[in-house]
Amino acid sequence: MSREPLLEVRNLHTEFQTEEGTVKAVDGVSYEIYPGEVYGVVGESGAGKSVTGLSVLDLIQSPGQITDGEIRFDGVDLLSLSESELRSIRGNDIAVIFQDALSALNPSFTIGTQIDDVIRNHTDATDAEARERTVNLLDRVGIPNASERANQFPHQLSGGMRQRVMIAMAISCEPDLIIADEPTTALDVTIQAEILSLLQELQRENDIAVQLITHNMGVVAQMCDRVGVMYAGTLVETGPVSSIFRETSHPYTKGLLEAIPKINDPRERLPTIPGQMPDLVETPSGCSFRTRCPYEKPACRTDEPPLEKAGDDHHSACIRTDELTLTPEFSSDDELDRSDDRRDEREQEPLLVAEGVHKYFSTSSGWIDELLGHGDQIRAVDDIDISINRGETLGLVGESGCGKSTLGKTLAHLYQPDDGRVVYAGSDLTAMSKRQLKRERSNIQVIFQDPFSSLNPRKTIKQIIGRPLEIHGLVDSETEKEERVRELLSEVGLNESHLDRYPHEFSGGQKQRIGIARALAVDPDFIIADEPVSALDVSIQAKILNLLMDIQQEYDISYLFIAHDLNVVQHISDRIAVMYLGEIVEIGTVDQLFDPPYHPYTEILLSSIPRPIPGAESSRIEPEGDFPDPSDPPAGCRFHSRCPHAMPDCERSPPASQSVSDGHLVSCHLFDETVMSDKETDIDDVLNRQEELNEVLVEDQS
Amino acid sequence: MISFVHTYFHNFLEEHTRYRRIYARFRRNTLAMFGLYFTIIYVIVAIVAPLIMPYDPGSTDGARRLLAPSLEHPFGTDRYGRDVFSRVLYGTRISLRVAALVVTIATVTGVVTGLVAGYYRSWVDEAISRTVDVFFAFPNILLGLIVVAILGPGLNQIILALGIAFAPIMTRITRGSAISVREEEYVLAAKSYGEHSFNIMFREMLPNMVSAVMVQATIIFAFSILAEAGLSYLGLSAQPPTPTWGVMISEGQRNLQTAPWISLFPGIAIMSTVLGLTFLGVGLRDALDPKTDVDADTTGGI
Amino acid sequence: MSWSQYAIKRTLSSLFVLFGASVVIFSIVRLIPGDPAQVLLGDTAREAQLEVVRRELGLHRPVWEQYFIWLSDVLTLDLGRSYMNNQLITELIAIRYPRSLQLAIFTMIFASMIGIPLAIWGASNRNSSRDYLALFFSQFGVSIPSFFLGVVLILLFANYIPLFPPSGYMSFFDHPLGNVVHLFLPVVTLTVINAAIITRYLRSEMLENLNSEYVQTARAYGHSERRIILKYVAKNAMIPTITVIGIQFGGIIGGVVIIEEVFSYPGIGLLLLDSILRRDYPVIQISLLAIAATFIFVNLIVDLIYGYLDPRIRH
Amino acid sequence: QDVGDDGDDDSSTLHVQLGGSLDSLDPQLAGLRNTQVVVNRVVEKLFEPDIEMEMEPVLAEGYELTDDGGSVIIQLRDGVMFHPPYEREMVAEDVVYNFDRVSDPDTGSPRQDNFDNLEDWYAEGDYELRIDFEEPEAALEATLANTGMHVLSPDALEEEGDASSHPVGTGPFVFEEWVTRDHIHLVAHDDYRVDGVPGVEEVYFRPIEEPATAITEIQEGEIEMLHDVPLDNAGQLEDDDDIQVQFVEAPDLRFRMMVNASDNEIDGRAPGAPTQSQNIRQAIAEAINQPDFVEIAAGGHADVGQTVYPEDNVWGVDYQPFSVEADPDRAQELIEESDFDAPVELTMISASDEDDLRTLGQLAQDQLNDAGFEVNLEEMEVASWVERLNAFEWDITPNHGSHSPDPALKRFERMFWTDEENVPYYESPDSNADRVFEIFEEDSSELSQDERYELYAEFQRLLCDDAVYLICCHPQNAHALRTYVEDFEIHPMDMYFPIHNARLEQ
Ligand SMILES: Nc1ncnc2c1ncn2[C@@H]1O[C@H](COP(=O)(O)OP(=O)(O)OP(=O)(O)O)[C@@H](O)[C@H]1O
Ligand SMILES: Nc1ncnc2c1ncn2[C@@H]1O[C@H](COP(=O)(O)OP(=O)(O)OP(=O)(O)O)[C@@H](O)[C@H]1O
Ligand SMILES: [Mg+2]
Ligand SMILES: [Mg+2]
Repeated sequence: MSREPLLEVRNLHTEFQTEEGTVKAVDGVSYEIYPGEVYGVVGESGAGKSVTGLSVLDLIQSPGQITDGEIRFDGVDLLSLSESELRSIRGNDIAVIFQDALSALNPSFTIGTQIDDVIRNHTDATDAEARERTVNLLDRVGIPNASERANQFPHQLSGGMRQRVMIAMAISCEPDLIIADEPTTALDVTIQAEILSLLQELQRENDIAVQLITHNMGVVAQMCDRVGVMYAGTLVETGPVSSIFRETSHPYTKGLLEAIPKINDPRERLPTIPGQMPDLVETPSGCSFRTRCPYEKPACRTDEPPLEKAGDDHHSACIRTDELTLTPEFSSDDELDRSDDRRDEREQEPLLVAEGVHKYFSTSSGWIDELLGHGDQIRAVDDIDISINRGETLGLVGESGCGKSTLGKTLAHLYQPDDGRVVYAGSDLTAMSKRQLKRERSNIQVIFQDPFSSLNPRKTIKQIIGRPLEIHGLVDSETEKEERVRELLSEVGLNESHLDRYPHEFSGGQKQRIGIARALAVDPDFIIADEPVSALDVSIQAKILNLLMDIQQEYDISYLFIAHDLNVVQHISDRIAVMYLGEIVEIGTVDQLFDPPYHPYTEILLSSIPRPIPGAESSRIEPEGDFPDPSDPPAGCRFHSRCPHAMPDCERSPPASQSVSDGHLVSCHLFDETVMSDKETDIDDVLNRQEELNEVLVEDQS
Repeated sequence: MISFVHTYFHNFLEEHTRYRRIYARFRRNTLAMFGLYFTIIYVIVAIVAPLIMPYDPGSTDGARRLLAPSLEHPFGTDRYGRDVFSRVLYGTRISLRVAALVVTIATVTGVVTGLVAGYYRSWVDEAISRTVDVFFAFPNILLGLIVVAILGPGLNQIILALGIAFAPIMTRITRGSAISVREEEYVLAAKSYGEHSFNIMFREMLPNMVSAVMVQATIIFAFSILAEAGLSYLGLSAQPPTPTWGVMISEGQRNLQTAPWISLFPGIAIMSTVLGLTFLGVGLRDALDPKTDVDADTTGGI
Repeated sequence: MSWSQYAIKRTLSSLFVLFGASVVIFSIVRLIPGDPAQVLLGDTAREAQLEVVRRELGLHRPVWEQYFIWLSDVLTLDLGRSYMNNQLITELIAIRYPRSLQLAIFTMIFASMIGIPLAIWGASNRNSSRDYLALFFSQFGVSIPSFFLGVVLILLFANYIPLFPPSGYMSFFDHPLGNVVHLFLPVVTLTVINAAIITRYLRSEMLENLNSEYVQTARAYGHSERRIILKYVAKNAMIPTITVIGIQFGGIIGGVVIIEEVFSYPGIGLLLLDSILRRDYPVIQISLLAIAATFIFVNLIVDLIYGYLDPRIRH
Repeated sequence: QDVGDDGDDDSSTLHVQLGGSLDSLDPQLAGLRNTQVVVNRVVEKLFEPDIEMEMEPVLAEGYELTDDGGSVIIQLRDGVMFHPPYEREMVAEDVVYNFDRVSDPDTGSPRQDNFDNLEDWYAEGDYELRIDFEEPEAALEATLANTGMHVLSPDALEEEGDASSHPVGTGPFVFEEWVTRDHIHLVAHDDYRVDGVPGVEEVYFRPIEEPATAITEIQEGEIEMLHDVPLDNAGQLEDDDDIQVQFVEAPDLRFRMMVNASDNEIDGRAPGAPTQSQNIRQAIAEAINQPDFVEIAAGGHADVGQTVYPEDNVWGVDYQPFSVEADPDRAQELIEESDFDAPVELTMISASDEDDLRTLGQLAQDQLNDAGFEVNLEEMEVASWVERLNAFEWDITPNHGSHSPDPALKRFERMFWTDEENVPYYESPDSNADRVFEIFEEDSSELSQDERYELYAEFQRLLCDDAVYLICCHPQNAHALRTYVEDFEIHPMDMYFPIHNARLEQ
């Protein structure tokens, strides 16, 4: 390394005094960032990534404190600076981008004012100059009508726009370093892709160094030059991105990488990391990862492993670095024949059939709104036909707000559809009496997204899992109930003795298991899993996915598996439905969907996923614009406003569902011969392009 | 006594980590502890008042009227020759009874209506909320005044009046809380396995709204003491010879210049009681506030 | 929703609430026992005389009929006359109402002038002795019964140190000084209590905002603590506080009954109390309606301001 | 403080406190005593008692009874002018107009009973008024001086409908303005027939109910006179060198308890109510501690006595069958003699917005509870109290105030009325009711003054024995004034507040 590091962090310790004791959130972290490079920090939730980032600017608030260490920026020791000297660096030399732009921006000032304030704070620009610069910045980060938008409040912008505003604010004073704390975690894949490429572009153009905090390995692979892997307050491995991915030398990093479901991986159990991260109050002696490490040795108990050289500019904190070869076991099977382990031939008998289901929400609040004609209808589910066969898993993907959960809830009959029928095992749920419906409820169960909110915090595990049993009369006595709850707990891999504990005594993954046990309690045939893993870290996500597959195998359950991550969906599903603005635009088996041809929207979704392969060439297809307002969907094909292939026809008439092969339906004019017949563009062009894309994707895996 | 209560409370809370954490937070708040102790003393005084009163609070005596505070009459006597100290002690009992019953009425009414509105939404909510809006257009004291005008003065009437007057705020708080709790997925989960609406409201949702309700109940407790005093000041509360603090202040006002003690001591009694309860309420809120109640051990793997 | 749409919506819902209030007022007033005719004529009146008076007052009609007659009268601003002294109610209200209004306005001005800085000052020095001072003042102020404070102030500043008159009222136009002097004690009493409420509310809003992420952003962009508190946090905390101030304002107008009684201040509160005691139905109704309307109106205004300053709540 | 006061102390403005606010300024219709206090100096009557309680002609000049005593011819004063803007001379027709108004049932005056014995009245010329009686009238002047016999300007009545917000009369003061609950403004009647009267240019009456406030105000000099001196606080005022307090024995004031002896079930009276027993009523009387009432309810400014009129009054009798201080033992004995067991439960109603009633009620409650009773005291607003009172839903209730100084005026107390609509509450079997009513109904006009005295002495003794009308004490009438208020002399009856005589030291 010939260059001087821009930021040099040495032996940083940051602690929080809490009622439980001292939380050592950052426990001796050292790293450096060179000018113009992107340094990634990854690790699971609670590892100390954010605290590290905030410590750099000494933004730790009481009860936290930086207790030890040195932070040098451009040769200056930041920790020795006075508050006002520090202030002149914050936002000027080092800027920060936070995860949730909505709460990070001040709700009662316009975005323009907020950026103006930063500019005027660090320069002696006049109001007018500052505003001019603000408008330029907003323009630069891709906000249309920048001068008008500058006068809007944060809540008036979409999520993607708000994150652009944050970025504009970050570059407003031409900083040398940007600390981006999970800048895209809250965003949809398509928006995430846009924001990441914007960030990359700006970073390259202005030669800004970026400390990119994320837990997404794909983002790391795509964005970073060098990476630090954090675990329990320490850096366990650091090095150039390619060697981290290809010459992994810490077992934790290996575990993280393997746990990610990847396109084209075989549908089998994912490798997982056992156990959970220790809490940072009482870190065990020795290696903090040893309890979860398959390579643990007696020596790991005593020695705290230092970061040691494991290659060129590659360090790892494992005493066995030298002995182990830890290259992740990605599948290298190019010609994977997925039909082998998919069950598309088995049991084609439909279990649940939805016909022409509609579910509209009114945005008006109360009769006055209605009187005034305020408020619109959100067509959350708009004329959907779908059928799920016995024993199969139907995946449902789509952007946030497209109506996935609403469809799920309507199928579970938690919502009464406004129109259409839901037929379950031959009987029409929509026509049932309350009493019949209650009986039917034991057949359809739901697993929810948020493990924190899906369990009643005031009830014990026994009550939570036992209640459905009582309601459906599946147990006769208290002891029988307890027995059954124990069985269910062990079924989902939880300790049976946890019966009388409350939900808050469990980790997120354990809670999700409890949720699954509750769904299983009434012995359902069909489970709607509404983003059951979206809120979880990859390592836990893998375990839950494994569990769901095990259960399916054992009980022959059908799933509707909702997620916004195509990787996850394809890993578990037999068929996939892609949803856009209340409609299903494409449905087919995984093969059909991933082998061209497919709908332009599916294509965009797929191409937007950052793949955990460093150096992979970006084949991203950019959609145009933002997700439209669901209360005012575009006329014609709803996707035309963002479709790269949009044709005049698309604005005029909604496409009909076309069967492109057996069971593969696409709603797109491109595949409608009556529309395409008189067009210049040949459908083959489209198909060819998509064929190429698919090849790239498959290649990446090797 | 206090240390006993303290220990008992402590042991009780010890059992459960969540409560322990709340209690720890509560205990660090000096003002909250002051409020707790004060409230305990207040309740004890209310209970044992008849035993420790030196005189009958209603006993008049023309020869002993308007005596200044002395050893014999620590708070002096009023113009009927009644012992102010005994009356203030007895008044504690009255105000406790009023406050406890008002809180009960307001809480039961408010929680049921608020829960129903927040759970069912649509026209039920609309009807309840608009009714509450209408009630809100009248300040508490006015509502109390009108109800008392209708029912006639008297302690029970005041209790009912204030119960009615404070119910709307409870409805609002509960409704707000119910609306947010209803969005929790466990409510949906209960629905999905066929739980009855009544159970969903009262067994799933209500326990999770306890802290909001409890904090509001403490506030109503304090405010109903104030409101009762205000209405007694206007002569609308308990019937003689029952002494209430508000009546005592208003009766003392005519002798304010020559015998200020008649009004002063009951005034101080109200103030310190309400102050104690307010501290307790604020302490409770801070301790129960879900925002500060972050579960530290919910992260990590399985 | 644009602001004007929001304004129309809020106005309509306020009108609806006002209508509801009028129904409530009318019906509860009928529930009050006591025969106005009897009160009018005293305890020595005879049945035949009472009947005459009842007829004169229209009390023999069905209640709903009385309501609609009343409503249409109110809508045409023909408020009728007091049962008791035959005075035009319009005049009565025109004299009494502005006095209570004056009391409320002065109180809210002073209460804001004290409460807002105190809260900001306290919150910006969290856990310092200043913060405790603000905290203590706010808890103290909400704990003290207004009439007791009033009585103590009379004792101190009208009796022991006779600086201010203990009661009464003087018109500002005839006696500007007298007006102010007479307002002093009631306004001080109400100010202490209302300033405490403002302090308490604003302080906790400030603290809540200080914990929010946008404050962290502001720090991360090098803004000074002073600017963060006085500009960013104060604005966010003030917006909901406006609502509280509005509610208090309405509350003073309605809650003045007690304070007006303490200081014999002849405002709308005393008028109401008086007419309740005398069963003067038309005056009770109109006073209550005036109070409710003020409350609803002030809240409407405050909501509109709120909606303007913080467009989020329009949704 | 006042509105419209020009503020310069030209020392001809008087500020007077009133103990309560008014409902109406129509002296012929108003129920409250304070109306009379104010309006008696604006609107005059034919006669009025002077401070010696001698009847003095006011608008009348003199009268002559016809020989058979069946009629009277009253000479009216000439040159009496109504107030502006209805200025003109008052004539006999005007008096007739007023009498017509009060006696007309459609007017709804509570003073109709003044006319019970008056058959007809008509003008004989401008200055002569003739009245025919049903029966010869024993107390002519007192009747004509009675409340409600005011002469209002007929022009004003025609124009305004009634006088409730603008009384126009002939008195020394002209009504100027009334702001309810705030002040009543009177100005001097420049054309008043007596020179040098009134002594001040303007009077402001301010209702101040709170005694402490009233005292502060007079001590501060914000007001010059207190009409209603809380007797309890009089000592404090007497201690102030700048203030004098005038007391006078009042012939018409009494603090009393009414005890419901009725067994009349029509009125919702439960059969077997304890107060139907004379023993119980007497036990109640024995339980009353008069000196405590004097001390507590009247601050010492009252006289003990158990009959309706105080001992020193022309109608007074020296009769005290019950112990003056409470005798709980005797009370217990009386209870034992009755069919009831101690503690005897009694329902007492009282008014929460009348200080005197509250004091009386609470004191009596405590005293009774000490003597074998258990009193449920229900305090309510006057409005409800009146209603309860008239529905007879009570055993005992405090009452106070004034009424006519002559017992022959049959306005003694509502409870003695015996017409169709008003069943008397007092007709308990073991009582002297029959004899009491006989005396009450008896025409005493034929009798000599001594015979009348004897008759009403008997009446009072019987009433006293029956213990249906318990006198707790006879409070004095008192006013307080700043020492620079001169020439004011207190009137025994407080509704004749001689404010027109007062003048301010220059
Ligand atoms: N204000 C605080 N008070 C107490 N503990 C804190 C505080 N902030 C962070 N911590 C603790 O510090 C540890 C590290 O937190 P940090 O936010 O840095 O994790 P992270 O790696 O950014 O996780 P995530 O991916 O969830 O953002 C956690 O155990 C957390 O509980
Ligand atoms: N209860 C409701 N009332 C009104 N609108 C609703 C309701 N539930 C959902 N919506 C609206 O319906 C649309 C679809 O919402 P839904 O929750 O089904 O989307 P989703 O695809 O599950 O999104 P996410 O990925 O964010 O969970 C959204 O615009 C949402 O705002
Ligand atoms: Mg973080
Ligand atoms: Mg969803």
